[in-house]
Amino acid sequence: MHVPKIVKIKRIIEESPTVKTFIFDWEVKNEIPGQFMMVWNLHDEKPMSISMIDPLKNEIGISIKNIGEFTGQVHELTPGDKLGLRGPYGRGFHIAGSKVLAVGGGIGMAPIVAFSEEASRIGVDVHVVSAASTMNELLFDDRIQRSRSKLLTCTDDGSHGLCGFGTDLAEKAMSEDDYDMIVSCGPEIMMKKLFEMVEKFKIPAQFSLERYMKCGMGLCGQCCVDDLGWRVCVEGPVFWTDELKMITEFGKYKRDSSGVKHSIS
Amino acid sequence: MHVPKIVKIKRIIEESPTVKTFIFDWEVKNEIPGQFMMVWNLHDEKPMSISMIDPLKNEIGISIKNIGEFTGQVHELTPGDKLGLRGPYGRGFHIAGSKVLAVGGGIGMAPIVAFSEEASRIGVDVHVVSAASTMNELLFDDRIQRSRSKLLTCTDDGSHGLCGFGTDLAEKAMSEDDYDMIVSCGPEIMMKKLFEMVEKFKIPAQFSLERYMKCGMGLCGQCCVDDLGWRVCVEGPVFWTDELKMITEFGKYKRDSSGVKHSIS
Amino acid sequence: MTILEIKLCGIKMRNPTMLAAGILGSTASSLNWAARSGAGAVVTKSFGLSPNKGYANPTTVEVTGGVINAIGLSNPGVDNFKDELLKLNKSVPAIASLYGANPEEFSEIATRVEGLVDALELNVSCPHAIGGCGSAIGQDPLLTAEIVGSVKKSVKIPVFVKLTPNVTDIVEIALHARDAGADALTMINSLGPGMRIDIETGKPILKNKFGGLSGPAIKPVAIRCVYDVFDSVDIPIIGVGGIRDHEDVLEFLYAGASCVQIGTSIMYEGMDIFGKILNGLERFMDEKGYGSVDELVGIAHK
Amino acid sequence: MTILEIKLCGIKMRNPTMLAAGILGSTASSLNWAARSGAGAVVTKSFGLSPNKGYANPTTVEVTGGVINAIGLSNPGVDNFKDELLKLNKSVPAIASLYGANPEEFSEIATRVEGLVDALELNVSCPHAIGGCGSAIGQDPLLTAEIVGSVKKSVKIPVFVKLTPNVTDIVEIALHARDAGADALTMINSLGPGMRIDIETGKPILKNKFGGLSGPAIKPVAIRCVYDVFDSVDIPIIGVGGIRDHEDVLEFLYAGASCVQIGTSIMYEGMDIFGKILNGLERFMDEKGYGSVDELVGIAHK
Ligand SMILES: Cc1cc2nc3c(=O)[nH]c(=O)nc-3n(C[C@H](O)[C@H](O)[C@H](O)COP(=O)(O)OP(=O)(O)OC[C@H]3O[C@@H](n4cnc5c(N)ncnc54)[C@H](O)[C@@H]3O)c2cc1C
Ligand SMILES: Cc1cc2nc3c(=O)[nH]c(=O)nc-3n(C[C@H](O)[C@H](O)[C@H](O)COP(=O)(O)OP(=O)(O)OC[C@H]3O[C@@H](n4cnc5c(N)ncnc54)[C@H](O)[C@@H]3O)c2cc1C
Ligand SMILES: Cc1cc2nc3c(=O)[nH]c(=O)nc-3n(C[C@H](O)[C@H](O)[C@H](O)COP(=O)(O)O)c2cc1C
Ligand SMILES: Cc1cc2nc3c(=O)[nH]c(=O)nc-3n(C[C@H](O)[C@H](O)[C@H](O)COP(=O)(O)O)c2cc1C
Ligand code: FES
Ligand code: FES
Repeated sequence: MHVPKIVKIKRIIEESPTVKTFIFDWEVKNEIPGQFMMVWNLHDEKPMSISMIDPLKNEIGISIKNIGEFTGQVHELTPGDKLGLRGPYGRGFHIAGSKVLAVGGGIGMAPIVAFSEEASRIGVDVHVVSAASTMNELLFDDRIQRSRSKLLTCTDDGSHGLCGFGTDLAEKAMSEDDYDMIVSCGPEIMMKKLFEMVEKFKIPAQFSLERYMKCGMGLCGQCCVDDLGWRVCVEGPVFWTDELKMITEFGKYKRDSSGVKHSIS
Repeated sequence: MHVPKIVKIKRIIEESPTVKTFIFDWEVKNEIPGQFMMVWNLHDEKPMSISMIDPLKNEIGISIKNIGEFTGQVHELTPGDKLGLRGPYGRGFHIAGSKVLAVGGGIGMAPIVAFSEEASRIGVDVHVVSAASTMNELLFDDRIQRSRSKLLTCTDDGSHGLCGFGTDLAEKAMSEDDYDMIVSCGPEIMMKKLFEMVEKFKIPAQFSLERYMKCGMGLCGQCCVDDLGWRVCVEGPVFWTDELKMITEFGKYKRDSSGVKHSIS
Repeated sequence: MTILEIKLCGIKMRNPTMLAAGILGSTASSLNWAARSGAGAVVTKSFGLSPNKGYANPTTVEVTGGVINAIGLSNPGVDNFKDELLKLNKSVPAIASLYGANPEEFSEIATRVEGLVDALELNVSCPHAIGGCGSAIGQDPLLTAEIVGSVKKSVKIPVFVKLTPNVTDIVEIALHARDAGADALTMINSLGPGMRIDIETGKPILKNKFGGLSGPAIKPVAIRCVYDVFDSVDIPIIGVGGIRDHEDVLEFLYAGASCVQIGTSIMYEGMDIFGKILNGLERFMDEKGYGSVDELVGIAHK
Repeated sequence: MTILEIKLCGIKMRNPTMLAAGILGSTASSLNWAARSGAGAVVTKSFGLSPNKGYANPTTVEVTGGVINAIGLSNPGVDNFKDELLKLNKSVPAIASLYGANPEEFSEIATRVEGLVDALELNVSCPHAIGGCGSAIGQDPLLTAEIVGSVKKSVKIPVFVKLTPNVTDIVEIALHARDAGADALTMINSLGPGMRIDIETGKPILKNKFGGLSGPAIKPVAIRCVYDVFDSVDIPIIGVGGIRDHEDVLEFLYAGASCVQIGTSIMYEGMDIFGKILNGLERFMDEKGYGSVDELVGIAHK
């Protein structure tokens, strides 16, 4: 049933000045990195990627960047406070290949860290490119290192790791190493650049898209993308490059809650 | 779903001047002798016991005595005509014991023949008392004999078998033989007498009751019996003597379609 | 006294559940059975002045999330039904559901049974009644008021009025019933009406062609009706429509119902449904620290 | 020409199914996707004069047998929507669903899009529209007639009117729409409205508190509405409400619908639902020896 289940916040981890991870007790069935939850704070409901899946302790986590009204409200909550969760929704990352490059930018690291943990657990050699604007916005370093994935970091201001964008670091990695597959989540301009790169390197890749979501369950059409009309909430949010080639609006524009288009820049 | 399934009449067997058996293709799952179907002839819908269950050929049959408008209409149908069936409904006969006496009176033989076939098949030694008003109203002789049950017949007018009532013949059988259990279906006055008899002989017994039915699915309350309020369509139509002792109206009265009581005589 | 006990229009009930009208309520025996099974009160099948066979079969057919029925208010008439009322074991309050064609008929029946029951429920909302007896009344605010007024003048016991959701504005009808003196409102009677057509033959399955929709499928509408009326009418509401478990009961209480009735789900769960729901409700209240059902009523409006 | 082909108000459709308004109909891309998936025609999301964000989330929640939704008619406004209409691949007829607050608004929008679509569907029946745009109109026979009349005067393409079941008498509304010039009637918009309350917090889940009920749960009511209106109104009926398989489609045709729309069940079955239904329908007609869909229409009345 597509109905929010009320859960209590179990722990909150301050990941950075703007990002918090909220952990819940949750009976893990087949939650997959790249899938998302619809999160209801009793006022509004928004999509959030699953950033942590612990099938042993039966916990999941979501990591939220404070950028507006809703995310601001959620950031004010404390352990014991209630949220409504429904999901998991959408199609997550397909884990394939034995050496994988995972590229996350900003809060896009949320599904990427979950992916790197899950993939490492089953023996995949994961290299993670973690990109942020500045050092103390770099997310999940410790979890990535603990998962035995290789961590490559970069910051826009050079305060940590390579000075530059995630795409620069990813390009470096791709020229130095042979990857079977790439997965990525982050700002769409970053992913657009990465998309062109993987085309050049001829590496299969999956990208996680964000579009405005209302129902999350494939009904309202708010998240449909041109030209095929696919629903990001059901057919996505993760797409292979083959599919992305038919999503002509990728990297160009997205629609807001009334359906008006806004260009991506 | 409690929805009539339209089936075509496959064969019709004329059992007697007033009784016909209608056979249908039907995926037999766990239909049990003593259970009934709601039979819709596209005008009215009435309860009818399952009189034949063939799990190999996937067929079931119902046997209908022509006594009024509905039964008259169904008697006019020919093979290929459609009826709507829903069911099976109710609790059938529990097969128990190694030597069982099955007592049927008139059209009450319908579930009894199904019982004797089923019980014989699993190795129970079944003796059947088949009672009718007159010889050519005796039902299902051939099937009972084929099932290797022992057939005892009687008619009110003595035209075949013992001259007398089913209860007389049953009493004779009970005094001559040791039965582990009795099952019965027929006119309620017959069953009432048999009920008193088995009390005397201290033999466990099950009786199949008829009450006016509308929904057949336990909702409308039309078939509820005093004093416990049980629904004949769900808790019945088959009851053990223990249960019958609490059905105080048994043998006394029944209600019609408006709920008005009529005494049984 | 347990935490489930409530008082409805002065009537003490051991818990906030009732058997809904017309489900297994045609005999004292089945009403007593519901009481033995845990119901906090029982409502009879609706009865009228004279015996009524109702419609021919099929009178019920299942649909997604419930059933549609056109029983047609079959009942043995008030005089025969009085015999049943006399046999009620009185372990819980009994409510007589009445129907009629006009104010006089309603009052006549009400007077005849007043001494035998704890309250009356006026069924002005059956969506498949014969001869203008049912929702034809409940869809007309003035006629509803007239009938309620007439019955209120005739009897002293509390009078509940059962409303149909099949109107453009249920609040308007509720206000008229209240103004005419209704002591409580029961909401909702079956919805629609609806129809189911057989695919093979093209025939509407019910003999009456259409019938009222009941069961879990109608719960969202019932909840909304209760919620809306709670906001504008100050008499108790008895919630009914699609209840299958204790969470459904909570939803009705939160919306503003003081207590609830259970009907169609007995088809799925049997009479045990009352026991199961009461256990669930008591456990929930205990866990959350609620001391009485009243504390739950109307929470969704806060 | 296949046996599934029909003609509706002069518009040729390759089969009698349409995508219902508001389900995945906000972009040309998704409308084209429905067409590629088999839909015989597509209806857009309802749009109005100016961009509308609709209600905040939660805008949808599942219930037994369907969902309740209060999307609130979010749309980018007619001017932006014209860009979408221009991108329709035109492989199947396209129907623009419009809403407005008064006759002038309806006519204005209708005129602006007339050249881009094959027909209009007037949404006077949304149960959760802002500012009197939705069922507030469709519950008023005179206002409905006024709007239909006004649009009919403004455009030459066929005008369908989509009715709400949330009225005391849908036949009355249907007759008024017909008399005002409606070319066809679409029935039904979502029902109720309904509400779902969260058990843990006591809060209505939808931001707008209540929303329209859709999905299999409402099918019996939709079938009855189509059946009733077919008896009294002589223009084509487009049936909608709860269709999930080809048997449901047959039920609507038998009741009197000339064709059908499919909405909520896409949530259960995905876009493949059109292909599955068309296969089922064609197989059924073939087995029974039907030569055209028209032969199925209204069978339940015989
Ligand atoms: C599949 C998916 C996964 C996401 N995962 C995460 C995550 O793990 N962590 C995280 O912090 N954020 C995530 N987001 C983005 C998050 O949903 C928005 O940032 C958030 O809704 C902003 O809400 P706000 O009120 O704080 O800001 P607002 O000021 O309301 O919005 C800021 C921007 O967020 C986007 N947004 C707002 N509402 C929605 C909505 N209902 N659906 C989609 N986008 C919206 C719009 O682009 C908007 O311009 C995800 C989005 C999607 C679609
Ligand atoms: C559980 C059960 C199993 C039955 N099995 C058989 C069977 O195998 N074969 C058979 O021929 N008959 C069976 N009957 C009886 C059968 O249902 C009725 O005889 C039949 O409905 C009479 O219909 P009619 O229109 O022909 O006669 P009517 O003239 O309408 O009725 C004659 C009598 O049949 C009974 N009856 C009528 N309608 C119903 C009803 N809806 N429910 C119950 N009783 C009714 C009443 O006692 C009535 O007085 C069974 C009844 C029940 C309750
Ligand atoms: C078979 C059946 C018979 C009913 N008979 C009556 C009746 O006689 N009087 C009445 O007021 N309501 C009657 N109802 C309506 C119920 O009391 C109740 O209002 C409705 O079914 C919704 O509740 P539910 O979903 O729990 O069944 C009947 C409903 C059913 C299913
Ligand atoms: C999410 C959602 C949005 C809808 N939006 C509209 C709309 O914009 N205009 C309209 O006329 N109907 C709208 N409807 C109603 C549907 O078109 C349809 O009439 C109703 O849902 C019943 O059909 P169904 O059960 O197949 O969904 C919407 C329904 C849903 C579920
Ligand atoms: S958010 Fe509604 S279809 Fe994707
Ligand atoms: S026939 Fe309706 S309850 Fe038994």
